[in-house]
Amino acid sequence: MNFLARIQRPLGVVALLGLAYGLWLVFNAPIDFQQGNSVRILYVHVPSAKMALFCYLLLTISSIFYLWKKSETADIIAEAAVPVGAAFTAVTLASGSIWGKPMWGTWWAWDARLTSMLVLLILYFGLMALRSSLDEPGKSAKATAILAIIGAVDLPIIHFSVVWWRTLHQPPSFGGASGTPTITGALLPPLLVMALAFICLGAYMVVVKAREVAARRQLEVLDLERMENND
Amino acid sequence: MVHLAVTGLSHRFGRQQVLRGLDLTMAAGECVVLFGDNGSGKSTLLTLLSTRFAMQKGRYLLNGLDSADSGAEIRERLVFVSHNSHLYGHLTPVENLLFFADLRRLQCSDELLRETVSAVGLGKFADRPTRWFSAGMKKRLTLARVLLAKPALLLLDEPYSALDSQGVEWLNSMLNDFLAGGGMIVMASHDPQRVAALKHRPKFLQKGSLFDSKESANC
Amino acid sequence: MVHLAVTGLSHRFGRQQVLRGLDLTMAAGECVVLFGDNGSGKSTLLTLLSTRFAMQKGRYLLNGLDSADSGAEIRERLVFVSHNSHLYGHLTPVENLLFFADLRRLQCSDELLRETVSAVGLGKFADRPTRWFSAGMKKRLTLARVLLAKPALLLLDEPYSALDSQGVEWLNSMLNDFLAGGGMIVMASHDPQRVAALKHRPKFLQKGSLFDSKESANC
Amino acid sequence: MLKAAYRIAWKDVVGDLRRSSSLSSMLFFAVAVLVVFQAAFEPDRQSAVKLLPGLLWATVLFTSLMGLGRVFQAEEENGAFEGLLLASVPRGAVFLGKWLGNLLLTLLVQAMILPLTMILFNVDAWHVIHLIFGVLVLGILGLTGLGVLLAAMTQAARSRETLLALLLLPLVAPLLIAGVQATAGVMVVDGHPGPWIKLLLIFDTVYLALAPWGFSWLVEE
Amino acid sequence: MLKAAYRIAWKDVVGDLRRSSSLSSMLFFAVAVLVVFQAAFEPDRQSAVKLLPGLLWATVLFTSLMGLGRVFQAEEENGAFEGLLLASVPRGAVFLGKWLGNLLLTLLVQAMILPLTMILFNVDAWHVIHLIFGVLVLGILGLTGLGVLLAAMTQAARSRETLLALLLLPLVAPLLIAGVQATAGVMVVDGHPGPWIKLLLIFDTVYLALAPWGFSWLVEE
Ligand code: HEM
Ligand SMILES: Nc1ncnc2c1ncn2[C@@H]1O[C@H](COP(=O)(O)OP(=O)(O)OP(=O)(O)O)[C@@H](O)[C@H]1O
Ligand SMILES: Nc1ncnc2c1ncn2[C@@H]1O[C@H](COP(=O)(O)OP(=O)(O)OP(=O)(O)O)[C@@H](O)[C@H]1O
Ligand SMILES: [Mg+2]
Ligand SMILES: [Mg+2]
Repeated sequence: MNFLARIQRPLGVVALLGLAYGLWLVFNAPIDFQQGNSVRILYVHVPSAKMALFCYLLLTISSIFYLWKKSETADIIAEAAVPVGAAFTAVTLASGSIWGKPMWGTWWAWDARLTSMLVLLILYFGLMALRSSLDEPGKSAKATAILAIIGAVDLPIIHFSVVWWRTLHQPPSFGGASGTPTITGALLPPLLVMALAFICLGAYMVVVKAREVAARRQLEVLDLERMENND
Repeated sequence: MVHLAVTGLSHRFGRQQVLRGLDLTMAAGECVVLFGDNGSGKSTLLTLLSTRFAMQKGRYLLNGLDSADSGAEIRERLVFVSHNSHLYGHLTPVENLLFFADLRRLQCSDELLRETVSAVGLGKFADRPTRWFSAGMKKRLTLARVLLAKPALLLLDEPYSALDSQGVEWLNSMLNDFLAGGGMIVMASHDPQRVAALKHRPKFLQKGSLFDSKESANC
Repeated sequence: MVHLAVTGLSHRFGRQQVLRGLDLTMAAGECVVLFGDNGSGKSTLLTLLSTRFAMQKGRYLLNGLDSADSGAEIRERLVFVSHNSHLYGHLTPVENLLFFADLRRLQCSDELLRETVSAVGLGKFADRPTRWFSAGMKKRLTLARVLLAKPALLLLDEPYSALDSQGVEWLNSMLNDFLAGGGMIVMASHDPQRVAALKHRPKFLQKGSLFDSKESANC
Repeated sequence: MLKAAYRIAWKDVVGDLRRSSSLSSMLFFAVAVLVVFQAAFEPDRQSAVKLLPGLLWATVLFTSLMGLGRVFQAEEENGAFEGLLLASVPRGAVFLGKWLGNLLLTLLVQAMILPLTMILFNVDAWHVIHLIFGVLVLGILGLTGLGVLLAAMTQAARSRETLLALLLLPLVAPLLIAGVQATAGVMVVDGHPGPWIKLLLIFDTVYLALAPWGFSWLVEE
Repeated sequence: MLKAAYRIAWKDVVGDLRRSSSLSSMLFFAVAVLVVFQAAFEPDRQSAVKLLPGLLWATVLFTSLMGLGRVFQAEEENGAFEGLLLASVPRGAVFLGKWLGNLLLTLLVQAMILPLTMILFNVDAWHVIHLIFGVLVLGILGLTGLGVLLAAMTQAARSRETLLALLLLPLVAPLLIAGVQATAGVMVVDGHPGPWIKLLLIFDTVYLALAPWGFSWLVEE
């Protein structure tokens, strides 16, 4: 926790600077022929999609760690990763929808990637609901950890959906099997900067949330001790 | 003046006749303790006095109110502490008491509720869901209702079970105060020692009727 | 030879520390009775001894079996009569006992089951669903399991509650036989008078530890 | 009497909503149901319009039954149902409270499902959405009324369980059919929902008149 | 160990058949859904064939959800769940027993629903009915496995039924899709159900491998 306290501020600063620089790059990047201005959504959409998946990965790993080592820190990180992941998932869905309107002519289509991403959002909310509605101490952490691990089957589905099924959605741009880079060289630098900024932003959010969770738990202990001393 | 009068009360569950023409009269400030074997019908009798079931046979008057047509008024004047705690596991003690008070249309401030919770020794746990309370803690909370409602008649089904020795002392002093204030108590118990601290009239329930002593019951 | 040994047992629910480094050793044929205030952790201790929860801290050996790796073997050697009756309301007493026996892989003939049901005074009710049983009848049926399973360790949480005086006598003689046969008992109770009929070692649970007498507990 | 009914409903609904993320979990429950329907039927635009009434009513039925399964769940734990009946309010008030709670929850879920269905299935019926919702409300009134009574039956009685299904089905089927037809009638320009809505109203009146009476009779043992 | 599992399943199934509580409510619900859809679509023969797989799977899913809400109902009454965990069998056996009981009930309901649907919707697929049922069984295996685990998880939760649905529906969505597609593939002459059945098998294996493990973790407090 001490470590988290120390890195919180630097992370925030770097995220802010990165976002500012990234956005500056984005608005100075060349406009795509076919896509026009809407291509700029890419720079939000892709990094937030990656972060949504990454947060779930973090959640899965810390859940396994919690069940295995009974480490409370792992549980705190797991609890913190959920709302952050949900936020990024929501941003991905929203930016994708906004982008979809000019590109595909519809806000929403039921293709494999979109559906599996929606499922991810439901999962995130399910995890939050489960944790808050089990009031037996200890049980909620364990139950959410188990559920998170089972829910991880959705990750490969999201990631490989564009390969496994014929979808509306773009196939992977980096090192795709087809080998045709859909992202041109000029688009790459702002994307990389934005990606780095989003990573810092995500880390910052998780750290803030984790410290809040830890503080809340600490407070409960103090509360109990105070009441015990009052006897 | 007679305040509670039961005459010719019979009750059966399916084919099993549990109470057979039972009579009981009580005056204000009196305490009747029901003794009897397991399954003899003590809880059934208390439940009938609470008007939870409609009576199958017989007549029951409380303070002049007839259960046949004023069930709701009778219920308003009594508190029944049964084997079941009637607590909602997901609510805290304060919320449970508030719900109880609302159902009885009592006006209770939050402070009063908290004081009551503290009075039964649960101050520390006032804001935790009751599902995980220990048996005695639940019992204490159930008894706290009596403090709120100030009823005319108190029906207690084995109130001492699960209470620790301080709890028993507290309960007995509370009940003595209650009796002194003119309240009536009908209690079922298996524990003559603990009841001894109360001025009471023992009654023995056997074969569906009440007897004044164990001897007369056995013959 | 020491048959039961608990060392350094701690347990907390969420942030509430209930047991703090508690020790207990027992030999065959011994009976330990736990006294303590409501909410002091008696039931929690019994539940831990039943291996229903995994232990958070400490070590627990029964007949040389370590709870850390032989939970199922330990469970096979004990019967836990808790606050809850564990009965299925839609099954009859005989069916309930049969289910219990099957879970423990005991071979019980229908006759044996019926005899056991009669032995606890429920012969008349052997084929009625238990949901509508009285509190004492449920308790008797719960205790009937002990007769079937013949365990090495008996964990009893307030076994006397709801039993009538004959029931208490029956239970005490059954427990005395059990101890004479080399069984061990850990019991939680609020009732020193009733336990008096048993040769036992009292223990007082306070602030998460066990004390030999009430005095030492208070200081 | 109303105070007590309100209290019971409050405990079931507000008590539920205030704590935790109940509201958002209901919303996402609704979304999940739609994902399932999408996966099952894969409707295109045209068939979606035809499917809509059926989907809506199937979810009404499902959510209200699901709610009904737990109407008395909170009361089961420590014999709290007995506690309710010991209240000095008439038994009708207890019924009213339980019914209101269930009604509110079902309506809430339905209010989320309806627009979501229209968005996700691309059905353009926004100009009649209030009518559709109105029809749903009409159906839900009767359905939950009857449902709470039957839930109480299964809770209080010994083996009336079978009775539940046997009774509820023939009673509810006509209501559901009327609801589906009325919804379909409302959605198209030249529909004639009138008679079906009348039928819905008749069912509502009958069920809501009978249910409290049946409830009091039932628990009076 | 198997004996104990069998006993637990036996108690649930026989006890249930005797009281016929969840069986009848599941059946009731399924039939009501069929009535709703029949009223909504009044499908002609052709569209009925197209609808059938989705309809079957939607009813499978929702009826089993209704059943799952009650898996541990019998155990709630007197803390009997604790009693199960005190048995000297491994916790996996407890899970197995509960799962088997639920599986049997769901299969029973489904075995009644399938011919009923085909009659109601006038679908002539009697010659492949065994194949359709086989596909349903495959899906139900994984569905109930995961479902029983989630039911155990949400047992003590507030608004349990919504939560259960909220958690289960997204997780089984892929299974549902595979099931619908496989059923459709089985029903037509030149269908290719192969890959979808493989997918079903994969999900069955994953869920049935994870569920007992998760259950043991969960109750090992
Ligand atoms: C609501 C709609 C949408 C959702 C839920 C969505 C979801 C996602 C997800 C989850 C990823 C990351 C995949 C991974 O890393 O495995 C992604 C990447 C991407 N999306 Fe979308 N998307 C949506 C709409 C769109 C639209 C309309 C476009 C453009 C026409 C688009 C273009 C891209 C591109 C170019 C990538 C990067 C490809 C890659 O690296 O794999 N998306 N999207
Ligand atoms: N709701 C019911 N339906 C059917 N039978 C019942 C019901 N309630 C009680 N009984 C039966 O009535 C008899 C008396 O039960 P009751 O609970 O009144 O006994 P009790 O005197 O309170 O016993 P205990 O001392 O064990 O609490 C029992 O045989 C019981 O099985
Ligand atoms: N499963 C649980 N989850 C959370 N807290 C619990 C749980 N079980 C018990 N507790 C808490 O632990 C404390 C000890 O409870 P326990 O039931 O062991 O007390 P006890 O000594 O048996 O009391 P009693 O004499 O009233 O039966 C109580 O404060 C209770 O609220
Ligand atoms: Mg009794
Ligand atoms: Mg206890």
